[in-house]
Amino acid sequence: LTVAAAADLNYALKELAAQYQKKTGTAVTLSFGSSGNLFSQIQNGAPYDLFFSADEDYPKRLAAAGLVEGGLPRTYAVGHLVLWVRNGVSVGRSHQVVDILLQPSIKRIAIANPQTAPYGRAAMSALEHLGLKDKLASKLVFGENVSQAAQFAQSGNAQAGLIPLSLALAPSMKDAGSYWELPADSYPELRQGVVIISASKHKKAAQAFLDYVTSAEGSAVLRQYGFRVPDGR
Amino acid sequence: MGIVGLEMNSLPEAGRDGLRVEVRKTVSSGPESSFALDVHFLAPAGFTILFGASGAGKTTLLDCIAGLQVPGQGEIAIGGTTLFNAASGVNVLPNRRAVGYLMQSLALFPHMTVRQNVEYGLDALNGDERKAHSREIMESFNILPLAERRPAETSGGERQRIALARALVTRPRVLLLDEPLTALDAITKARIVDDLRAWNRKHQIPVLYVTHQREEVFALGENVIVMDAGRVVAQGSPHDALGRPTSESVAQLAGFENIFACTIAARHPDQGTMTCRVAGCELELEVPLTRLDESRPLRIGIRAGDILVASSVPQGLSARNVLPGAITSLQQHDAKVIAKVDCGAEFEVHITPGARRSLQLEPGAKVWLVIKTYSCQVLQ
Amino acid sequence: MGIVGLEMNSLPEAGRDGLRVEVRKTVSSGPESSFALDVHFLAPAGFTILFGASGAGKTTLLDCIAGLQVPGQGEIAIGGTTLFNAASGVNVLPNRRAVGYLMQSLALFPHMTVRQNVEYGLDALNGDERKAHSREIMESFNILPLAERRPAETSGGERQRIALARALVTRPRVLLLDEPLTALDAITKARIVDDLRAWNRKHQIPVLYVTHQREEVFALGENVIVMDAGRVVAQGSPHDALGRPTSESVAQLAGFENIFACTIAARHPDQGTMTCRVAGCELELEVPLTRLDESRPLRIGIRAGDILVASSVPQGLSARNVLPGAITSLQQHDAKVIAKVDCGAEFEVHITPGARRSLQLEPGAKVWLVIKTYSCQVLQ
Amino acid sequence: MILPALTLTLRLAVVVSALLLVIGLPLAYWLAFSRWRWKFLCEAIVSLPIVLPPTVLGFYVLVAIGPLSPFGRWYQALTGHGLAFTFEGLVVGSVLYSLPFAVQPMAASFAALDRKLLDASALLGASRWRTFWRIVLPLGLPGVLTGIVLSFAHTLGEFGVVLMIGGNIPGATQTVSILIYDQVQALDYVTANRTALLLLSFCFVLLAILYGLRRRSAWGLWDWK
Amino acid sequence: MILPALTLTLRLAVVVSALLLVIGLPLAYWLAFSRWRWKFLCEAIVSLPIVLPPTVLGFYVLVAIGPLSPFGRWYQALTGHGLAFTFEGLVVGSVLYSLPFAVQPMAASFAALDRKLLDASALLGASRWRTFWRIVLPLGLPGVLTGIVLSFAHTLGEFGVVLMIGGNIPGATQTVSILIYDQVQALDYVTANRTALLLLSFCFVLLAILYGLRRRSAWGLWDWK
Ligand SMILES: Nc1ncnc2c1ncn2[C@@H]1O[C@H](COP(=O)(O)OP(=O)(O)OP(=O)(O)O)[C@@H](O)[C@H]1O
Ligand SMILES: Nc1ncnc2c1ncn2[C@@H]1O[C@H](COP(=O)(O)OP(=O)(O)OP(=O)(O)O)[C@@H](O)[C@H]1O
Ligand SMILES: [Mg+2]
Ligand SMILES: [Mg+2]
Repeated sequence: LTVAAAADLNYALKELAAQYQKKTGTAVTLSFGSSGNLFSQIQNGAPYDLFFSADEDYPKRLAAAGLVEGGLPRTYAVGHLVLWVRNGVSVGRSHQVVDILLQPSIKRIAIANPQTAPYGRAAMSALEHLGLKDKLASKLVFGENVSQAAQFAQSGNAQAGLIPLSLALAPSMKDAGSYWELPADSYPELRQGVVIISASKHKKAAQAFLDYVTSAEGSAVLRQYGFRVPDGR
Repeated sequence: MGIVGLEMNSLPEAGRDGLRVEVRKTVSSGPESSFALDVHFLAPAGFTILFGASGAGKTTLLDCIAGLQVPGQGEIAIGGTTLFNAASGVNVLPNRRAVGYLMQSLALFPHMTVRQNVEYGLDALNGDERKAHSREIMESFNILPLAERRPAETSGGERQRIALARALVTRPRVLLLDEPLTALDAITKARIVDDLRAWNRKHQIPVLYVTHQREEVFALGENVIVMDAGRVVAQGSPHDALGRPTSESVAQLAGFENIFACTIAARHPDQGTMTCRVAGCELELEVPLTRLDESRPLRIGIRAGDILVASSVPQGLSARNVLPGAITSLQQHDAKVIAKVDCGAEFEVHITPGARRSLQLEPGAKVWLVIKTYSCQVLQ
Repeated sequence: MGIVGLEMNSLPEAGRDGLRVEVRKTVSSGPESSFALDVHFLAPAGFTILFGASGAGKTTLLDCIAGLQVPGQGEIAIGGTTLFNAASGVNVLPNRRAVGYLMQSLALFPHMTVRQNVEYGLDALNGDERKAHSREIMESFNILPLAERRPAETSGGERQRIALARALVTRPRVLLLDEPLTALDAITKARIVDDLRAWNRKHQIPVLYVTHQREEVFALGENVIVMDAGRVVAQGSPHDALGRPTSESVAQLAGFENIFACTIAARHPDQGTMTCRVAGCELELEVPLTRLDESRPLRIGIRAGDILVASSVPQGLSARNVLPGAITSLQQHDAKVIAKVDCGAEFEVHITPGARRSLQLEPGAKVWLVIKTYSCQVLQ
Repeated sequence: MILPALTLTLRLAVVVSALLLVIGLPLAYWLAFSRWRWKFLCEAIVSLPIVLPPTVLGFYVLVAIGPLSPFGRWYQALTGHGLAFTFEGLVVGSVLYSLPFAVQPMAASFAALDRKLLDASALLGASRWRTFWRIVLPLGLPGVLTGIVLSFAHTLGEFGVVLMIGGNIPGATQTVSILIYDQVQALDYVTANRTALLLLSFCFVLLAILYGLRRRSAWGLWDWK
Repeated sequence: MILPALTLTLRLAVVVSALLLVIGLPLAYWLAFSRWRWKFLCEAIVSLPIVLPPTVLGFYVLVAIGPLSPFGRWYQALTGHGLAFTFEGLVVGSVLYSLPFAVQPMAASFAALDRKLLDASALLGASRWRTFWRIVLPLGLPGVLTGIVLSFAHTLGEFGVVLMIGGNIPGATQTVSILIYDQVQALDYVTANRTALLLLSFCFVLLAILYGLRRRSAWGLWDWK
């Protein structure tokens, strides 16, 4: 079973795959990449069975192109956006996200590229919602994806980063700084969709793994790695 | 001793026909400097010496025959095989011409050993035969001890012998040798000249041999082509081409130490001679009769070695020219004394040290120069 | 005409002292082939000819003097300046040695024009002076018409003259010329030899001049060093070094056409001669007396040109050696007749065509060879 | 995880270098010796692959060999499977992308050869083919070696093209460079450092042996200078 | 959007090529002519930057120039701002990554020169410096040109290092290659194709002019062969 997954699922899916294999004996091969690349590859016949995207857009487009099994993508998780600041950078006393972002010690803020990455778009709309877009525009640097944005912050070259909670919980990030969740109403919900590829030869197995991920057991793991599980289920 | 290794019965028999060359070509580098080659000759099997001043076009000619440069016009053929024909567009590739060429720049392969260089042209043979042949020729040219060295580890003369061995060991239909022996001492040179003659007797192919040295011309030459400024100015046996030169450039190349501008003063058809006056002085010379126009200036060439010196007026001699003069300088070079004698015009005369001693010649001494009529060459 | 362009007052005066060389060096390529150089000499200002067979080590020696190869031991100095000393570790870089070196391989810069090549060593001068100097020397060497060409567009002899001009135009303290005139015709060579002599008179620096050709030795040499197998085997004036050779290799180089292995039969101290028996036949020769041990074999060298031929028994001559024999062959080379005469041992004799005619010499004719005692050289 | 990636990477680099040798040598020879007047346009074209960002080049290659293109369909019909996401696909992409690094140094060193030596070879009866093997190649070896080292190392390190065409499938198309990239992306620096160090030391040893051998002229091809 | 990216890219490529010329020539000279016994280790090291994936190399450079490293702190203290996300930072990363492409062809062509010519130059009194400028450089020009073309083109196309160090700031650190990459990522193929075509044609014209000039030997440096 070959699973294509967005980079922010790295830790969560690895754990899920391990548990699943222990439980059922089915080996799951994980192939991580940016959702955009994975999308292009699936369009051009990549041999994936499942595609865990970081948004709902790419799966929808695949569905529109008739490349997926069943009509619409399933939402398996919802992402959180957090403000991550490196240890040692002065954040002031207020601990309000807006105040921290306006601290003079914060000269660079890393976000993912809003043109291509869902978390980048979310970060931009959050900044706009908080009324900081114009003030901070000149401080923004853009990573190719959320990982790179996290690296900018983690290496100290950017003092702050707007990154997914899932990355802020990664071991190397957890120890190096602290994070503050952004208000959930400041950006559109980051629903992450999953589809089964119609060209797959293992559709049953794919469905089984998908069911496992969305089961209560799977959801617990996802929650543990910083995702919310969508409402209504 | 010869080069026995060259009888390769396994290779096809080399052609026994002559080389026919008719080449017109202009090389130029920029509008103001260009050189035109325009030659036409036939070289039979055997040595043909290409003799000519530096820059006369000898290398350019050989390059054309080898196919490294393409003539503008003309034809080149060995026996019945056309190598090049401008009119019909034939231009055989160099590697199919079966031409052995020792280039002036040698062009040894720097990354191969001497043996590998020599054996390069022998890949049609099997390993043992190749070894045997290359060994024999290297022995003959005294380069066997260097066999496992690279060209950079040999001396200039050794390199020349390696290149010569490399060119000879294949079985060419024509051999082109561009100044092959310049970097060799007299003994080595004499031995290799002997080898070349033996080789030539055996193979009977046309060999074009470029040299600047008179000795090599006479040692090897059956046939000489004298070139000047891109043209053939004389051709024939060494004696004909160099001994009776009819143009001044050949005369200089052939070593006429005395050349005088003259005008014809009188003709004596009955005696087969004419009297010429040397320009700029009162001197008159009796020279062989020619058909030249009276009014045209001509040049007379006399070899320094053909002039006799006498310390008193010579009596009862058949020679017509007896010129009184005074010795201006004497220089001994090797076993030869070079005397300059002023008889109105200055003559260079070569005599032996013995003659100098017995005649007690000293600068300032009064002498008579005796010049046979037939020692005076009329140059056009 | 000479090379007037070379008096550059703007450059420091070149040293007028001699070159002292003491070099030991071994070059090898692999265990079984190596060459050892071991020379020691002093070259005063003026021409010193390096004469020696191909592979004698001449180029290696010049490379050491120029600093391109590093000797194992020894010292090299010009006047008071040490260029190299193995003991004290001095090793001046080539570009600080002020050595002009015409390499055997020429090493012209292929990407520069002839003018740029010649001017390369003149960057201390300003543009106009540089132009003037290079122009003058190029004119003198007859390469001015080629000034704007690249070396690949010139002939072999032209390239040699370009390299010579390039080496001469700087103001070196020592000049090293490795076979500079090999690719030139006789006339061009004579003119350049004249120029070199004029240049030398003006500059008075040591010039080491490598050549294989006897004529050049006698034309230029004040001092000759004869090398063989990496060692100096003779040194002195051309006449001393080549005319009275004391080793067989020099004798061969110097052109002793007749060399015989002999044993001493009798000594005549009163007459200053001794009688030697030629090995393998009954022939006896009177030669100058030496201190050599009776029992040791020795070699006698006789120049072919020093032997007289008589067609009847010569009478009343001072010469002690009169050997009857028969002509086995006659060959005319140029103005020289080479006769082989069998007198028990075979002698090579050179005579003039005139002598041949007047004596009516033909193969088979009975003749007497007349050899002066002092024409016989005893070689160790 | 690292072992299959390493073997895959090595296999890829070796195959790509070998192919580049096969394609690059004749191309370089042609570029060096042809007298065609429009040759300079070809020289320019040969350099173009590296002008594009690797992922973009990879994307175009992906489209060109994917099932949407005629070539992709033809290949699929022929072999029963697509070229993308297979080892062969990686090879195609890498060869294309590393071509300039291989061809250009080779062509430069061929063009610098002394033509007289080629003439001499021809005059001794050697065909172009023989002249190439015995003269051009050995004497141009420094450039050929440079081209091979550059393209080998570049294939080891490049991941943009490979990621796009191969799709990061462990064991099938995941090379070491993608693995390191993945690990860095996952912010797993400890593992990434270890893998990077491994790759670097491996290459260093390989190159040091190569250059060391060349220096010791164990090939006998190097010491004529 | 494309115009500032294009000018930035060109500026970067020109600056990087120029710097590589300055750094690469002496390094190549040393690699070609030094007789140091451990030289071969340096030769191996010079090739190493391209063995790492560009983003990973970029990440290490990012860490090295960031405030956590002594160098980063020193630079910050000196200039008042960090090296990351600036043009200078891009230059540092690109120079490092393109170094092998510049140095290796240069070194190969220097090493192939006829030593006799260098000797002749020294004997005419020329210093090493003068010999380098008048003999080594003109005769090694094919290799130098190859090195410069490769590193120039590679700097145009490379985006991994640049993206990592530069942070994709439009007008400041967003190069054309990042722009194309972004457009492909955004699935905006029409724009991406247009931009890629623009970059390709631009480079093609540039290279064609360069090679055409060389062929016509307008420099007078090429036609001695
Ligand atoms: N590209 C060129 N442009 C102009 N002239 C040239 C070119 N190449 C050669 N020449 C001239 O052609 C003439 C003939 O050259 P070639 O090499 O055939 O002479 P050569 O007889 O072999 O002389 P040498 O005895 O010096 O070797 C020379 O004067 C040379 O300068
Ligand atoms: N690397 C080497 N290994 C072994 N022998 C060498 C090496 N280099 C040169 N030799 C030998 O050293 C000897 C002297 O060479 P050198 O070039 O000094 O001779 P030369 O006197 O200049 O001869 P020529 O007149 O032929 O130029 C030659 O016999 C040559 O073969
Ligand atoms: Mg010539
Ligand atoms: Mg020599």
